[in-house]
Amino acid sequence: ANLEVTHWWTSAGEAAAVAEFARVFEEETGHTWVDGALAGSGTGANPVIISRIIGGNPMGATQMNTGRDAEELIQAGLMRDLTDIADEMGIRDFYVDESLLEPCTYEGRIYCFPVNIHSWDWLWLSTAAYEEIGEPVPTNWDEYVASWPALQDAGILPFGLATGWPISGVPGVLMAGIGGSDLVLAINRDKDVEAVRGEDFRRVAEALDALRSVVSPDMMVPAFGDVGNQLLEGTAAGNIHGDWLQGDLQIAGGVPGEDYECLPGLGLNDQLTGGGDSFYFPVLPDGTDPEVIEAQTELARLLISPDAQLAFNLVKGSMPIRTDIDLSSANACMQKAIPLLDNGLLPSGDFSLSSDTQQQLQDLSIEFIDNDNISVDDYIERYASIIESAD
Amino acid sequence: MTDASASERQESGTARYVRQLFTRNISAKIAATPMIVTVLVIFIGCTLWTIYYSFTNSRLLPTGTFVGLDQYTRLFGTSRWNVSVWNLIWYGVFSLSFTLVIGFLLAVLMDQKIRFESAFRTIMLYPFALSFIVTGLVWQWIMNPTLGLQGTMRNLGFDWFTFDWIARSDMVIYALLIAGLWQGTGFMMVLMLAGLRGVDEEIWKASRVDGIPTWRTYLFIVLPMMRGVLVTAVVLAGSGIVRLYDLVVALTRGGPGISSEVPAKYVYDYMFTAGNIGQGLAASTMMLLTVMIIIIPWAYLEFGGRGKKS
Amino acid sequence: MSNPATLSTNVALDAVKTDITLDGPHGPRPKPFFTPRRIILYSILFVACLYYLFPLYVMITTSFKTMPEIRFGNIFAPPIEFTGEAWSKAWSSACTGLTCQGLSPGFWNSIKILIPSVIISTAVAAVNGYGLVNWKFKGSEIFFAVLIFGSFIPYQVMLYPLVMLTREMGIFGTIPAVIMVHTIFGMPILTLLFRNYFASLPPELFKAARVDGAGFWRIFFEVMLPMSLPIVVVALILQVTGIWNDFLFGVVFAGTQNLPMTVQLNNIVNSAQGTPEYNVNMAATMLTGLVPLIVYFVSGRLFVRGVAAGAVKG
Amino acid sequence: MIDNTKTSVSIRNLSLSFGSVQVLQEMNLDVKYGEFIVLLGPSGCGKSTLLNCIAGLLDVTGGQIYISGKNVTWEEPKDRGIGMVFQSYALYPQMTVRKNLSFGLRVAGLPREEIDKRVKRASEMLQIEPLLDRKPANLSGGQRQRVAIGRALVRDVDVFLFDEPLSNLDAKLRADLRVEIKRLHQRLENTMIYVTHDQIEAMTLADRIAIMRDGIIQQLDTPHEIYNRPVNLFVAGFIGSPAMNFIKGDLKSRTFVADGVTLPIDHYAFQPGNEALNANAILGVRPEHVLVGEAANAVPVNFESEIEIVEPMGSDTIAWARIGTQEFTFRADAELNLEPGQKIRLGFDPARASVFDAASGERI
Amino acid sequence: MIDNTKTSVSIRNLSLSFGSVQVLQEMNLDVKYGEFIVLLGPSGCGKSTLLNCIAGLLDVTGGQIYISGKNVTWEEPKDRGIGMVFQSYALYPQMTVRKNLSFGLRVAGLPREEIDKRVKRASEMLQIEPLLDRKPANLSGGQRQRVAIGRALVRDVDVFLFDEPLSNLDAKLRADLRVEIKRLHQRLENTMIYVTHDQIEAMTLADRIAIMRDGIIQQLDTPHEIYNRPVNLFVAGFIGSPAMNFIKGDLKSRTFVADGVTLPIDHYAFQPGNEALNANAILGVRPEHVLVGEAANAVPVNFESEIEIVEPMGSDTIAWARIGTQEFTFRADAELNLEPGQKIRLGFDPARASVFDAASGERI
Ligand SMILES: Nc1ncnc2c1ncn2[C@@H]1O[C@H](COP(=O)(O)OP(=O)(O)OP(=O)(O)O)[C@@H](O)[C@H]1O
Ligand SMILES: Nc1ncnc2c1ncn2[C@@H]1O[C@H](COP(=O)(O)OP(=O)(O)OP(=O)(O)O)[C@@H](O)[C@H]1O
Ligand SMILES: [Mg+2]
Ligand SMILES: [Mg+2]
Repeated sequence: ANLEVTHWWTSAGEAAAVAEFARVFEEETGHTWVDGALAGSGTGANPVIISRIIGGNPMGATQMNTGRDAEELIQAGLMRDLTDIADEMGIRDFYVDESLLEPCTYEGRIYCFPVNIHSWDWLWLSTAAYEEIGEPVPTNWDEYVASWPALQDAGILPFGLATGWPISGVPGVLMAGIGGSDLVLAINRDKDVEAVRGEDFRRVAEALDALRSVVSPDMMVPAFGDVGNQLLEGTAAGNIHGDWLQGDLQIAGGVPGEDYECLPGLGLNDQLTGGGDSFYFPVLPDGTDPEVIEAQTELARLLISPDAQLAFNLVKGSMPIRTDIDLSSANACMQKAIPLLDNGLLPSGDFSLSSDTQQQLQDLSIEFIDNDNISVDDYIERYASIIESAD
Repeated sequence: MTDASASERQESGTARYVRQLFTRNISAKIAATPMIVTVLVIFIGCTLWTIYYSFTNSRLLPTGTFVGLDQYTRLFGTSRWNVSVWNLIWYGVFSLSFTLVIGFLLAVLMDQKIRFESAFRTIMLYPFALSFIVTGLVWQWIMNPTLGLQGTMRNLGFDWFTFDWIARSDMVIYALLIAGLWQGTGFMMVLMLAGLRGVDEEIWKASRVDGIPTWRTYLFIVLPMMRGVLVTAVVLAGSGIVRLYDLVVALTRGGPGISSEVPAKYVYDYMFTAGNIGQGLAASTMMLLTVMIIIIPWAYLEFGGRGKKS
Repeated sequence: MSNPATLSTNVALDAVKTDITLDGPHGPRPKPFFTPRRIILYSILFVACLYYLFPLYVMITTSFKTMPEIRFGNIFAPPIEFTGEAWSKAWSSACTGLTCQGLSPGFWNSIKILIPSVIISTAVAAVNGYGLVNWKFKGSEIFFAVLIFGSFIPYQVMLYPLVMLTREMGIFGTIPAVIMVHTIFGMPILTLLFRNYFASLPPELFKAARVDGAGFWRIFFEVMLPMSLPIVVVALILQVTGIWNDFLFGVVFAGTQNLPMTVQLNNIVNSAQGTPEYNVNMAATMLTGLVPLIVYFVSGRLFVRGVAAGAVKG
Repeated sequence: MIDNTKTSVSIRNLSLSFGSVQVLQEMNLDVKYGEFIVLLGPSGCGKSTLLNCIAGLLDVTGGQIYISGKNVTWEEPKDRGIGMVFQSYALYPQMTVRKNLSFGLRVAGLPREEIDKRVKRASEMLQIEPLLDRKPANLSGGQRQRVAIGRALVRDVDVFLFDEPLSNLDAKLRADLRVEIKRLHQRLENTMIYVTHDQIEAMTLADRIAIMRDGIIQQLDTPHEIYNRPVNLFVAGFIGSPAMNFIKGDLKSRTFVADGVTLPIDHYAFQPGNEALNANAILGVRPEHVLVGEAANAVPVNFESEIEIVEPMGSDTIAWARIGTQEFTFRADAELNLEPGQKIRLGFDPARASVFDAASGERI
Repeated sequence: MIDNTKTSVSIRNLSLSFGSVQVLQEMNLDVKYGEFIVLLGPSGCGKSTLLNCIAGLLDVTGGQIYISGKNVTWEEPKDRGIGMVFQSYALYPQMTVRKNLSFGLRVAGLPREEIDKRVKRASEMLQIEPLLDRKPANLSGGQRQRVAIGRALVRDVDVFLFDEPLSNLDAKLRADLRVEIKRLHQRLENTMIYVTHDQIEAMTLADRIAIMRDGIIQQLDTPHEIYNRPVNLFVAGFIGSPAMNFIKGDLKSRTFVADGVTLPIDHYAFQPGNEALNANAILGVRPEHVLVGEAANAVPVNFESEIEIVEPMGSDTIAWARIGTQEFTFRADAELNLEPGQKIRLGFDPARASVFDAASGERI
């Protein structure tokens, strides 16, 4: 049967990765993967996905932000309960971190499957840029910051940035890297306002303050894929972006360790913040062809099957959710991350904050980076008040 | 004619009247139902729905509980919303005055018995046929600091040439303005031209005989006579401004930072991305209020005034 | 007296000596065509035209360039290596996610949405306008006023309730839903247009038809409609361009099988796969804008007249 | 009950309001079979409104309308047995003349032959056969109006309603068509109700004229009576061009005193019972009833006056003089060659004059 | 050169074309100081065009225009010493009456006191002082037209141009304002050129009337001459209501034979040299010159006829009869009580008739 799958994985690397899912799905089950890619990331795709689900015209499966968003849909009985499939596959045995499943769990039942661990916590560095200024490639954030003046003298952008949402992940990365795991847990999980006002967070804010001095809107490129190109060309020296950037770097012909370097956790922290892209399976309306429901079930199983996991994550550049996969074929960057995973994952903002709060934090950070009139103190205060009212 | 039969007729007349009221012109009443349903269900019903849920804490689904004015308190405590409102005000003031002024000036120029009038008009009006998405994309390309006009001019050796408004928080609103004007002034010109052409020829003759210079005639005599067109123009432009969304999304996505955010985008983002319907609807209600403020004076002028005249 | 003019001359010249010199106009000469004033006039118009044409020019030239040319060349320059590759890619092979069919499926979807939506929304509005003018009922003007007010409500506000409504009606995600939404949102302006037009027709025509015994529909189809061709054309033009350019309703209500061309355009332009291909983007943009542009250019005068007629009287 | 044998159209207590504006007020009107009634009155007095009520194009607020003895108050226009002709012709522009004529018949579902027969008869009667296949746009104003009349004609109705049918035509055509309508009426012997602004039309066409004002019929009478014995100041001033002279003064035992000038009007035909009235009064004298020069001496009332303005109008001349301090217009033969400043003797026969009560405006 | 002492407006060989359409053709016209000229003619004959040329609102194609002896052919309108009054009033709607009157003066930079003085004078003259602070929308049609005249008045010009100033008004107001314009002219002694469609206006106002047709002046003469001695069929038919009777026949040695009826017209005032002409001719008799009954026997031409249609018009009655087979209209006193079918004696005085050549249409 035909199964429509919506997602917003439209960048080069993402698209290639999702193609792996499709390939495996079609090969192994004989069903057809009807691709419903929606550009514009969450902003463009979310309304369509949500309105289709509540409008009674759901797709067979969809990628969605894991977490609080879907909760109401689950409450409204619009999402398929996957607990049986999960139990049948013994999902808790091989999942890399129980915490990943938490957001998918509602009243003890499982409603979604995270299909990868994606993490924002990466600092990407351009080998070419550092060759140009004749300095070694930094091994952590502080060295990287120290290299900015030299880069600027050489006419190289210290930090490449795309317009729009890519900036939204940066504060979280700085928080995890500079502030450390405790700070992340205190703020995101415990909504501890005092932590925001504390010394650790101030350092994070100051780092962001430093960062905003080297990014300017007229240097921004339209898409994050372009930043990848800048890194490879050496016109930009570094970038904080999620692991999925690697997909684009590879497609553009970049070789990790040679053309670019990567520093998980900014080279400071030994834990990665893990979010996950999850798949949800909406409850299909009465009268749907049983075959489609069957296909839905099979896709759910397949997405977390070892084959599909490996194929997908290798292309996407993210970590699989299974511990029982041989990652020896993973590239150098991924290899760096594997040991960090043993330390467990830090819950990402997606997991612990509502999208409403995330939206507010994103609005704040974007405003802060763009507007030099907002002082670090202001930033901290406003951040605190958002956390204070967060639910 | 006896009294009894007369009153009998009278009665049957009344009875018939009542009956006719419902059965008469039945097709006309049926034909009006789409409009009536649209008005009642969509325009009135949905508006009330919007207002109602703006007082709840609804998240992804409109199921929340009543929280009074909380959403509004938060709305006006949010700097993105406030920036959006200010942007809209600035954009509105500039856009409205520029479209009107430019539209009028162009119309006046076009009114000078020029040759190739229809060619000029075609050129000025064609952007109006394009969507804001297309408009935004084209201007984004042109205003791209590295690849667009600025980059090109600099490559040609004009190093001083700067056209990076799209990347500057303080100027981005003008970038929006340029694209918006590109799309909309032609239409204003056509409106104004129609208004100019609607002015009685004899007024022109009278003013020439009176020796009034052309520009004064345009300004002091013809312009005030175009009140109807002007009001329409203001209302049309005004409603377009309040709704401003596509252009921003296509051209700047609200950036740099939040410097080109607009209320419609705030509504959209909070309703659909942030999953906070209550907040989105509170913002919508504020927009509705704004629209009311624009349109009620107009309706009064149009309909109230008309009533008085006849 | 064969020539009356001679007569009048003779009569007139009683009072005046006939020795007037008839040697061409006296007094100040008439102004030549190219006065400084007119030169300025044309210059301003010309500059204005440059502003309006520049984006079109950029779109067209960029779409025929190759990527290296775009990167290193100049935005004004015409394409050196003239290539239609971007166009064919935009049309048939640009990718969104896994599908690489370009805009072409969207084009046909748009047509599928466009034709019924335009016809139905125009028809409904025409009947509304006719009813409002000729078959007034108690409160009809109030309904109309609310309708006009409705045209100013931001669409986003209506989106959610409409989704729920169409769901209840069981048509969400199908073409009828888009038709309905376009009919609803086209109704205010089109009804206004038709109302004004029908109001400008002599009411006696309607009365004569009533006396002739024709009813609501008969008068509409046999008397009013044949006379309203100009305004119908205008309404069609407005709706064709409006519905074609629509993004929001198409993407939300039409269902995945029917996503319109604008959605595809957005997908192609925003799903940056590697380096953004500006030439493909521009070609896609042009392709998407082509239908309204053609409609606009072909209908030229009517478009202007209708836009003005609808608005000026409104 | 309504007397079927006599009244073709009968209107009983008809009222009509647009919102709060009462346009027709408790109107009563009976039109006999075959009668030609003209409604005359200033603009906005409700003439068209009345016609539309009769046609069923407006819903009345109160009262009843009977046509040929049948109560049609709530009947559809097509079922009332009326045909209507409008000022703007109201031809269907996209249909040929033939189709214009046959539209109503086709709507009624008449058989083809019957339709053809009727169209033929009407177009012969109106001499529009050569135009049958043209569209209205290609007709002259007069031809259009003829077609419009034809459209009422084919429907074989009892009552014809005309709303200023000729006022869009130029003077010459108007005169021609006026005669034609008169001929048509003589031939069809239909009831006709005809609205006009034009006094000449009213006077020449009507069997009876109804003079209306503010939705009330002031006088309903033959043209002769209306012209010669207007019931009140309004009717008197409305009919006649140039307008009747109104001289303010006092009526005292059958003499009329204006500005010290005493006019003996004992020949005047007082309304019964009014002969001995003393009152503030207004004396109305039609300019065309004034005798000039020698002739003036032959009538009971005459006086001398100085001519102020002279308007030659071809065959006649209109001149302004004064009676006491009040303006006095009269019509004289052009051959008299009146000049401004000239002193002249003027006179009139009180039997042809009208006297009105100054307070109520009613004829005394 | 132009004789300054006599002509106020002088038009020499004026031509005007719109594209290929020649609207005015080699026109010549001289207007004396203080003269009141009325331009009369069918719609589209070029009356407004001529007026606009004089005002300088249209650029002429050829010829010259002199005003007060100065060649103003290419002068700006404001420098020509003309004031113009339009049919649609053309008041500036958003300005008060006072501003309407003074706007042109203020633009011309006149001192305040002078402006006030002129506005005062004009508004007194036209009795619009109480209206000075109103806007045109709050004025009646007649008041508006008065203001429009005032706007020309304040400019202290030599020549007033009127383009159908009264045709938007109703009959009564039109008559009033006509008299007022006449008074104004008597008082100002300005030159006035006045376009109208209305014969009564033309006859009553004009010192001389110019009858135009297709951009050519057919006859320029006093109202009396135009009425009594039209130079051709067109003028004869255009002036007079009801229109002149045209009887086709043959002119043979001072008798006129129509359908076998022989009319002795030797009293007719032939144009010099035409006395002995034999030709196909048309005899024109004005309906109001026809004598009826007894009186007919007193004139040279009389005959008996049967009345076909009678149109009573209050004081007079218009009736249709025949002369031979040709229609013959006449006006009779209403007192005669004519009836259709009645046989009656009709007659006219050939001295008051007109005879035209059937081929050229010119007066014989
Ligand atoms: N549809 C309407 N709504 C409100 N008032 C109306 C309407 N139609 C007519 N009237 C008013 O009713 C009154 C009578 O109008 P009506 O048309 O009957 O006058 P009339 O005598 O025919 O005038 P005219 O001679 O100008 O045609 C007028 O005061 C007019 O303003
Ligand atoms: N601007 C113009 N362009 C082309 N033709 C014109 C123009 N103005 C007038 N005409 C033509 O010139 C002719 C004379 O027009 P004009 O307005 O002078 O007539 P008129 O005698 O004033 O008629 P009316 O009595 O209807 O006002 C008409 O045939 C008209 O169609
Ligand atoms: Mg009327
Ligand atoms: Mg004219």
